[in-house]
Formats: sequence, C-alpha cells, structure tokens
Amino acid sequence: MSTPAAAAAPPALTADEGRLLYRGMLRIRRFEEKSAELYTQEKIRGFLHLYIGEEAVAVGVMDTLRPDDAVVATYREHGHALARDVPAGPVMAEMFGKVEGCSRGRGGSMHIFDAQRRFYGGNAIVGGGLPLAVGLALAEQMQGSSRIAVCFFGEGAMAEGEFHESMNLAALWNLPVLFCCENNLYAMGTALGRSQSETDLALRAASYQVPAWAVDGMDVVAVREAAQRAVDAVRGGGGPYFLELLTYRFRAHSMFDAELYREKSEVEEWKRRDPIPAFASRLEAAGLLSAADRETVGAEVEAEIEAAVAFAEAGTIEPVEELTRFVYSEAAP
Amino acid sequence: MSTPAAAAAPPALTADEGRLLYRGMLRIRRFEEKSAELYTQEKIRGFLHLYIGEEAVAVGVMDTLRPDDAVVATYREHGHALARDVPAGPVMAEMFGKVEGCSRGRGGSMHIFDAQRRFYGGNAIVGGGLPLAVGLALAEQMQGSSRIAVCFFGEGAMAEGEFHESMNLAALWNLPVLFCCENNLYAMGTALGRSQSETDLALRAASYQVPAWAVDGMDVVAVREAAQRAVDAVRGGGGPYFLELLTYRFRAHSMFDAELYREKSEVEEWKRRDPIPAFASRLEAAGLLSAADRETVGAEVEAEIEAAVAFAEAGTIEPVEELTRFVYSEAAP
Amino acid sequence: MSITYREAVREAIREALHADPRVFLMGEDVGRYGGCYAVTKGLLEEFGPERIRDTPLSEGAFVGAGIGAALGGMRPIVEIMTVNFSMLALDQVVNTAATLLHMSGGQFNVPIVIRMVTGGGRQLAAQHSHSLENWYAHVPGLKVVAPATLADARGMLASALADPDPVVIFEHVLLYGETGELAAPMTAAPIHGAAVRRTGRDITIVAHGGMLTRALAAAERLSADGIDVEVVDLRVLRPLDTATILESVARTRRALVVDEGWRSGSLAAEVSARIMEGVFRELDAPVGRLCSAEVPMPYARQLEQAAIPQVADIITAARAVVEG
Amino acid sequence: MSITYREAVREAIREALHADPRVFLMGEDVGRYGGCYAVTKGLLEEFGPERIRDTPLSEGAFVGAGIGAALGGMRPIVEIMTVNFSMLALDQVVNTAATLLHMSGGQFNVPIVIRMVTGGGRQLAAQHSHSLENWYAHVPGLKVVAPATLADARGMLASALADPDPVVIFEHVLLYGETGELAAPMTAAPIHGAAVRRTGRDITIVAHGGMLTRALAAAERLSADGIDVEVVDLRVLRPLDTATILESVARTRRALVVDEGWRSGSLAAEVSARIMEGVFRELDAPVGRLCSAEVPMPYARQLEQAAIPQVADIITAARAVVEG
Ligand SMILES: Cc1ncc(C[n+]2csc(CCOP(=O)(O)OP(=O)(O)O)c2C)c(N)n1
Ligand SMILES: Cc1ncc(C[n+]2csc(CCOP(=O)(O)OP(=O)(O)O)c2C)c(N)n1
Ligand SMILES: [Mg+2]
Ligand SMILES: [Mg+2]
Repeated sequence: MSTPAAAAAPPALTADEGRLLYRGMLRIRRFEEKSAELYTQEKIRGFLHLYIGEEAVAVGVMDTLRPDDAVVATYREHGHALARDVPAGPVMAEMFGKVEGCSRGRGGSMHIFDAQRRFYGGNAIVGGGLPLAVGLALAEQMQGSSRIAVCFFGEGAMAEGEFHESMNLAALWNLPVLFCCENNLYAMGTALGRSQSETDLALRAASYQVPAWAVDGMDVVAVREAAQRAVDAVRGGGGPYFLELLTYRFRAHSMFDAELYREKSEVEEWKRRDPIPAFASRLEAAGLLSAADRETVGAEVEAEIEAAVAFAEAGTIEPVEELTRFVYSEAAP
Repeated sequence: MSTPAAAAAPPALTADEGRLLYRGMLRIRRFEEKSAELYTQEKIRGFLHLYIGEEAVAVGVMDTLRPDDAVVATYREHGHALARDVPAGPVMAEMFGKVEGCSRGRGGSMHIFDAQRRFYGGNAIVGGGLPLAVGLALAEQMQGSSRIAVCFFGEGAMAEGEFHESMNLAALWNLPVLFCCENNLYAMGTALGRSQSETDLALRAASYQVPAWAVDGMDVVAVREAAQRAVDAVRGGGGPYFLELLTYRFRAHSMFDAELYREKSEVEEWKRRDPIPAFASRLEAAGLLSAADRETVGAEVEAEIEAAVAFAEAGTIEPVEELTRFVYSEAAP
Repeated sequence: MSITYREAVREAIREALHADPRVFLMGEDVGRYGGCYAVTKGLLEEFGPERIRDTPLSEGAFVGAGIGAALGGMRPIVEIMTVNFSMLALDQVVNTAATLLHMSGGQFNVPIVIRMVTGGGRQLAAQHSHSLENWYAHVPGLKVVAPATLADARGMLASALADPDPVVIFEHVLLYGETGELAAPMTAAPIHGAAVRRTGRDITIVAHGGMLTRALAAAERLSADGIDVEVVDLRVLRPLDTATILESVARTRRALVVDEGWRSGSLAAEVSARIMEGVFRELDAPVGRLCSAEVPMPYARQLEQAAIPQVADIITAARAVVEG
Repeated sequence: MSITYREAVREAIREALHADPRVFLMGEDVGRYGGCYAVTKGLLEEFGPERIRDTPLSEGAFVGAGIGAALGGMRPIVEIMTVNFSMLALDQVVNTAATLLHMSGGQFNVPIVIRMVTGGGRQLAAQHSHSLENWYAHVPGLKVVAPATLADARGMLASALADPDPVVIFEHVLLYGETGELAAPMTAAPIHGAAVRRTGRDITIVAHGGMLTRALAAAERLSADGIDVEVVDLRVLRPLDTATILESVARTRRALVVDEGWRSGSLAAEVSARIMEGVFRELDAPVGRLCSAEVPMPYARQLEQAAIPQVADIITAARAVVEG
C-alpha cells in the first residue's frame, strides 16, 4: 500500500487542469447526491449503486485516456460515465427509464452505455467485464492500433475466476489493457480480509507477471500520475498493467443496505479524507483555484445537474409495442 | 524449479519401503501398458489417458496419506487409484464397462471411484475436482477431524478460474487440503508457456499465501519427502499446501493424439529420466533391492495385471433395464 | 401466526441449524450483511461464523465446496445470491452434483441444498432478472423445487435437507414480502407432488413460484365472469408431478400454463407437451402457454411489466383457451 | 467432390479466414494440437498463430475475450472444445453476448460465432456426453444452429459470420466422420429456416443434428413397411422455423420429435407444444417425443446405446404415433 500523498505538496498541475479535475469530481458527487434523492422519490428504480467517495479514481484515470480508448466499468458506473464525458442528461434519463437515456431506458443505472465514447458499460455481473476488456484489447492489438482498453472493477471481483483467467490471458498475450481495481475495502458487506487470502492486491496481481502498483485513490493527482504511467506503458506495447486504487465508498452498497458490517466511525474516518474538499484546498493553497472559481464551478455543476434532471423528466416513455426491439440487430434504416 | 535429486545419493528408505514404492510404480506402468493394448483391441472404449512416466507422483504422495484421508483426482487417474490401493481388478473391469467395475461400468476410465478408500474420482472437467477437495477439507475442519483432503490436477488446470477460487478459499479458511499440481509441461498440445504467464507454478501458488514447493516428480523419494512435509503441515492445522510435481507424460494425451506439438527428441530426453528404472537402480546400488527381488516384484505385478484382466473379462454386462438406476439414491434394501 | 415469506425461509433455516449439527449455511453476504434480501439476518449472531459462512465472490468454488462438504458428511445449505450468478457455478451443479451418484455407480450421493433467488419484476434489467428454472429442471440427478406459498417456504427446506440427493430451491424475489398466517409448529412439506390450490371446472391453470399468486388472482376475477378455474401449483419442477396435472386437465379439458421463463424451450413447453401426451383425446382446445416475452429484461417499468405475465394477461390467455 | 463433415467445417473456416482479415479462430488446442477432433488441423500452419490462437484452459475468459474482440471490430470464431465445458463460459454468453445489444438500447451488437461439439455416443460418460442445445435455444439474443448435413456444415459458418449478432453452432461429434459429395464452389447456407429432408404423407419426424441421419434411416425402413415418413431437419434451433414444421404436420397430421437431449424440459417439448398450438385441430394423434433417457450418460456401451435414441427406437416411436 502506498502512503497518502503529502497534502501539503503543491500539485504539478496548471490551474486549468486543476479546475477540470475538481469539476469532474464535483459533477459526479452532485449528480449522485441528486440521484439518491430521486431514488427516494421513485423516479429512479431498480438497483442504484453510488460512487460517492470514490470520485478521484474515475476522474484521475479517465483524464489520461484518449477518446478512442475503450472503457469497461461495473454497475457502480455513473462516475465513470460522467468522467468519460457521457453527457449527464442521457445518463439521468437512462435511470428514469426514458427513451432519451443513453441506453434508451433499457439498461438503467447498472447499464450505462455510450458507443460514441467507447463506453462499454455498465456490467452487473461481478468480474464479467474483465474478459470483455481483454477482448477489446485483443482487437486493438490485432488491428495494430495504438488504442488501449481500460477496465474498472472492485476488489471483491478479484475472488472471481474470471479475474484470474483474464489477468493470465492478458499477460500471456501481452495485451494493451489496464486493470483498475477500486479497492474500497468491501464487497457489499464482505471486508477485504474475508474475501482475499492475500490482501496486498497489487502483489497478487503481480503474480501474473503484470506490473502492479497501489495508489492512494483519494488523491486525484496521485491517481492521475499513476494512471498516466500505466497508460503510457500499456500504449507503448508493454502489455497489461494493474492499478490498485485504494478508496472508500461513503454510502451504502446500494439503496437496500443497512450497513451492518462496518462501524459508523470507520466511515467518518474515511470521510475526513474526502477527495473533493481535500483537492480543492490543495489547489487553493497552491493558488490554482480561487474561492470565486470554486463558486463558479459549483454553480455550473448545479446547473448541469438541474438540466440533466429536467432533460430526464421531459423524456419519453417508450411504448410497450417496442418491447422486443434490440433483441437482434435491426437492418440499417 | 528444483534440481533433480542426485541419482547417486542412497535413498533414506528401508528395503521394504523401497520395494513397495518400486512395486507401486511398476504396477501402474504395467497396468497402463496393458490398458493401451486392450484399447486397441476395443475392450476399453471412450477416452483413455495414460499416466505412464508420471508414476512417481501418485505413488510418492499416496504413500504419505492415511487410509481415511480423502483423495480427488482427474481423468488421468488409474495411477492414483492403484496407488490408493483400489484393487486392479475392479479398475480394469470398470474400463471394460462391467458391473464388477469400481463404478459399476457407469464411469469408465475417467471416472474411477471407491468410497471405501475415500477415492473421489475420476473428474473429467479440468479443474472441476478442486472445489470438491476444498469442500471435503471443509467438512473435516468443521468436524474437527485430523483427516485431510488431497487433490491432483495438471498444470493446465491452473489457468481455470476454479483453480483460483479454490486456492483462495482454502487459504482464507485455512482448510486442510493439499494441492498437487502435476506439471507435465503440456495440457493436451498446449505447452506451459502458452498457458501460464508465470511458469514458475509454485511461485504463482504462493501468491495466495499458501506454502508452495516445486519437486522433482520423476524421483519417487523426493516426492515422498516433500509430500510428507506437506501432509504433516496440513494435518497439523497449517492450512493448505501446494506442491508442483515436475514430471512428463511419455505417451500421447489420450488415444486420439498425433502429438504434433512436441518433438520426439524431447520425449526421448525425458524417457531417460524414467522414474521406475532410475529408482530401481538406486535401490540396487544401495543394496536395498536385489536382481531377484526385482524379478519377483515384476512377476507378482504381471500376475496381478493378468488376474485383473481375467476379472474384467469375466465380468457381467449390466442389463439395459437397469439404465436409470443411480440417478437418485435408492432406499437401502 | 402472521409471517412473511422471508421470515418463513429464515425460520426454516434456523430450525434446520438447530436440528442437525451437520447443517450449515454458506454464500455471499449471508452473514455480516444479513443476506442480500435480508433473509438470513440475525443468523450469524445466533449461530456464529462457523455455521453461517460469508464466502468470497467465487460462485464456482463455494458451490463446489458445498458439494465436497456434503460428500464429507456435512449438510450444507448453499445460497447463490440469485439465479443470475448461478451460471458461474453451473458446471459444478451439473457436472459434479448431478452426475456423481451415477458416475460412481451409486457410491457417492450428494446431500446438498442450493437456494437461490429467481425472477424479475423489480426493474433490475437484463442481467439480474432471469428465470432459469427450466435449465435446472432439465437435468437428471437434481431435484428442483419452487415454494410458492408460505407453508412451502417454511416446510420444504427440511425435506430438502433430509433428501440424500442435490436439491435446488428457487425463491421468487417478489414473494419475500408476502404475508400470511402459518400454524406453528410446522410440519415438513414434501418435495414431491404438485398441489391443486383452487378447484374449478372450466380450465386448469398450471403455474409455479412467482406466477402462482397471479394465477390465483386471475382465477378469482375469471370466476366473477363465470369461468371456473382450477389452479395447479407445480411446487416441484423436477420431477414433475404429471399425474396431478393430467388428472386436473382430464376434468377441465382445457389448460393454460403460466411460466415466467422465456417461452421458447420453457418449462411451460414441457408441461404442455405432457398434457398433450397424456390426455390428448380429452382436450377441448390446445393447451395455452403464457410466458415472458423473448427479450432480455428491459429496465423501464412499463417494458418490464409488459415482458412478464401479469394478472390481466393471464385472464386474457385463459379466456382465449376457454373460447378456443 | 467427396468430403467429410470434418473437412467441410475446416473448409468453411479456411474460406472465412481467407475472405475477411477480421476473422480469427481461438480456442483450446485449435492450433498446435490440430483440434481435439482434428477439425482445425493444418490451419495454424496456413494462417499463423495470430489468427489461429491456442488459448489456455480458461473458457470464461476466452469466450468473453471473443465477445470483446467482436465489439472491437474483429469477427472471432471461438471454439469451445465441447458443450460439456461450455457451462464455464455460459455467463459470458448469456449475460453479455446475448444481452448487450438490448441493455445498450441497440448500440452494441456482438458479431461473434461460437462453435462447439455436442452429443454422445462415443462412450465418454456423464461429463462428456451432454446435449444442451435447448439451454442455448432458450436464450433471446442468441441464434443457434445445428448443421446436420455436409452442405450446412460447409455453408452455415459464412452466414453466421455475416450475422451481426451472436451465433452458436453445434456440431455433433458423430457427424465428423460422415462422408458425402459437395459441389464446389460452395454457396452460403442460410441460418434461418428448417428444411424438409424427405417428403412423406403419413407422419412428420422432426429432428436435428446427430439425430437427422437416424431419422432418415428410420424413414427408409418405415417406408418399406408402407409408412411414408416426412423428415424435417430443424437446422436452426433459435429462432425455430415453426411455419415449416406446421405446414408439414398439417399435411401428415401426425408428428414425432426426436431429440438427443434429456426429455424433461427439452427442445422436443418446445416443438411439440408449438405443433399443438398451431395445428391442434389437424392432429390425428398426440405428437410423440423420443428423447434421451433421463440419466447422466453411462459409460458402458449397451447402456449408452439404450440411453440415446437409435434407429430402431425411432421406428418404434413413429409406429406408435401412426397407430395412436
Ligand atoms: C457474479 C456476481 N455475484 C454476486 C453479485 C452481487 N453483487 C453485486 S455487487 C457485489 C459486491 C462487489 O464488490 P466489489 O467488487 O468490491 O465492488 P464494489 O461494489 O465494492 O464497488 C455483489 C456481491 C453480482 N452482481 N455478480
Ligand atoms: C473444462 C475443460 N476444458 C477442456 C477439457 C478438455 N481437456 C481434457 S484434458 C485437457 C488438458 C489438461 O491438461 P492438464 O491440466 O495439464 O493435465 P494433463 O492432461 O496434462 O494431465 C483438456 C484441454 C476438459 N476436460 N475440461
Ligand atoms: Mg469493493
Ligand atoms: Mg499437463
């Protein structure tokens, strides 16, 4: 495990870069706070898994990718979608089950997709996205492209056979895939120590002959730096790479979780390391973000979320006559 | 990888022990040579996977077990069954598909079972026996017994998700299970280097926080010593243990294999390390086995195999009216 | 006493744990989390972590370990959180649990009980709404049950544990909140035989699991219109109790099979085929089938509702059979 | 030219590899070993290890990687050595390949072709003799085909690769050695529609895959006894071509469905149910089903033969329907 980045050190960023990262995280935070509210209003249904607390991971990693890279995420993927520049309106509309949703309302919270941004979901089978990412990387390799594939998954997924098979295959074939393990210490209610015999996950990953590092996932700059190093290595033909991003989910696993398995005090402890205010303070201290900037960003984000909700509200309910569409491909119109 | 045991060093064995080990290996060898012959005569059908060349592994490991330990093997398991003291007659009868077979002719070569000897097969799904062994070990642990579970599998199985999940679960729960990986360098036609990104298999296994050692699987004494150490540790409550037994299959994968994937010269090279004559020579050099002993053992073994074949030949064909038995348990008669 | 289906399942597990020291429960989040659907809440505190075992996310290994533990003398109840994840363990269930007795010529029976949640209706979309009962019901060596009532939820587990062979229990996700009366003390509910839940003269509706309550509701409404419906609850999906079904249909001469699975290759097809094979000459109309639409489950509420048979759909389909 | 089924499959793969640089083949031992059933022998030498990829024993990952590669612009042919091992990859097939198009609201189609060997009859016992076609045929989003003739073995692959959605191809293990004549150059065989392989007036036998030759053999022998049999080869198991089946049965008024799968929950049940639903009033007798015995496959030859429908069994079953 890495040590937390010294909070005092000024980040090696321009003001613009800093503002973008800050804004990226705040956008996710506000979007999800709003989503939780809308869930209690029953505008959003099904399962809803919030990423609150983990924003630095998606934002830091995504900032190092090219638009033509492929991204695979899990059911806890609003953050990844937003950080990948999937517009907030269609994401929200998706959770409302509207035709204007990014998956036409067929997917919901767990299945956000965006072909234009090569965002491949939105996979709700734990570990199920990993082979997909390996295959996307294989396609890139076979086509001689310089694109890479990146996949996100929780530490709980590392117990699945598909993790093992995917790591081995990627390493054997030297595929351009970056594995990002979001270690938030719990898989639903199962603590890391009850799920992995080796809790040093980077060490575990390294046993596949894959370079692997642990990173402070509450520090967006540390994440971005590590990801950049990893992405460069992968894009340079170095084969797969593994990052353990140490983070924490501030909210319940989903909206049906009484959180019996962890102490409130532990949650409070981690909330003190909230990546968003911490980063804002560092930027401010370094003179890269003023209080006014902060306010502006906040207002912009609020406006964006409001617009997203309005967009979702105004969306269309798909007629049930359309039910059996998209089971098989339709001929191009 | 371990270095081959110095062939010159006298084995730390009594003459009786030496003779038993020698006899155990020879029995398997002759049994399987006979089986191959019977296969060409179509007495034995289906798939037939020979263990020839690998005898030291099963014999060395099995010698360290108690009769009440549980053993799980693969489809290449005649050797394990015989080393576990399953009588040769019922094993041969099984391959003849006779009622007197150890699985009543329902299983065939790939499914040798013997409840009395706690021999749990005979599993033909690669990797499929591992969770079974983990569960058998769990039962022992929960019952507070001092019995352990041992499973055998090929190096090819280590690529399967079930290997990963089983190792992790066994380590997490500190279960009394010994994992014996028979690394014969090929999974059908797939060489180790094309199947594992980390070809040091003991190192891979150790990444689960499981003690793991590589052993010369062509040296029955080395196997027995390593197995004894491992079995003692497991039985002593030390949790799972992993042995990589480096060996080689002298014959084709099954009777349908043209062996396009390896050089004849490689096979010849390994045959020079044949565990059976090598061990006999060591015993002889140490004065633990005379030429006369050797002949006696050979004759005994021949007689046993002949008797087994006769037993199988004389066995009964099950009437087809019995077809649907053993789908569900029958009430005790 | 008044009890929910969820509590009935929990009580059944508790009773089993008290009754037999060989019984234990394992699965994902059955302990500290209290169960994904709160079914096992409190059991960890009552029975401790040896007998209420949280597993890692390793469906293949922990189901396989359950099989091994059963062979080793235990009586495991293995919970697969939902049927949607059971594909990851299917090899163990089919190639090991279901075949071992046969492959070993009768030597090794596998007394394991596997519980899992099934079904849709909660807007969980395509990967979390499967109804794959027929896959399991297809496999010799397994017994498959679908408790649709409180009494069966409460009583079938004991019978499943007493059975020497592998039993798979499907609990429909929408049933957990159902409330009703159960007389204590409980008796075990058999894991063979279908049950006539309502008698009627004009048509037999065959249903199971989550569809039973809807079939009964449809029957009520149809009776108001003068169509007298008999409802057969399959209860046990393997082996099917053909006799009870045929006896009913031979009387009503018409049948509708309601099944939340996809239509093609469904359990409903099996029931329909058996009816034809058994009482073809007694049928006044072809047996009807009402199944889920052949589509991965969509998230949007109106689409999901349209995909899964609703009470109104059952009424329409039953009418069509009666008028057919 | 005279050709075996094995060669027909190989030629189809060769042609596809020549025709489209996006096509590649991956699976266990497809390269250096030459294929478990020698189907892919020589392809590694001809196309190199980039396009003929030996995979580790990781069914879940390499099937999933095939799905990913398909999404990424390739046209993978993924070989699962046999259907018996396909359970280890089933999650990827059902929860990803079959659902992705729908879940993504039409954005991501998955042009993957998955080939696997199916069936029994070679004394490979309980874990190596499955016929699980109906599991796959149950799943919306998949297309499932079972080439039973040389022409289909040779011609269906090109259509499968041209299809934008996942296609599963079942090749019956006993067919590989079948020899016959094929006219070159080949045309693609469509992956929709059943085929009437023999016309007759008295009864329709519906079969697919390994059962087709047996059904035709039975038909010949029955015709000698004056029973004129029509034989329909399903060819495509999903979507089923109900129209062709119904058209045939409406003429013959009797039908027998032969299916190597276990009877309960079989594809035969689906066909039977559809026939009743479609032409109930035209039926002179209940539709018959002849399936494999409901038993894990035993090794012993006489037991295995008794478990799987043989020509003599088909004759008996067809007679029973005709006389019924
Ligand atoms: C194969 C499978 N098993 C179980 C589940 C139910 N489930 C959903 S999320 C989850 C926990 C996953 O934990 P982790 O991988 O650490 O990711 P996190 O939720 O912490 O982000 C579980 C058990 C599932 N979706 N898929
Ligand atoms: C899950 C699964 N995939 C594929 C096969 C086909 N198969 C049988 S043995 C074998 C090779 C296994 O190699 P290894 O594990 O090294 O054992 P060995 O045969 O060398 O003893 C394969 C691919 C199988 N039986 N099970
Ligand atoms: Mg987690
Ligand atoms: Mg090997």
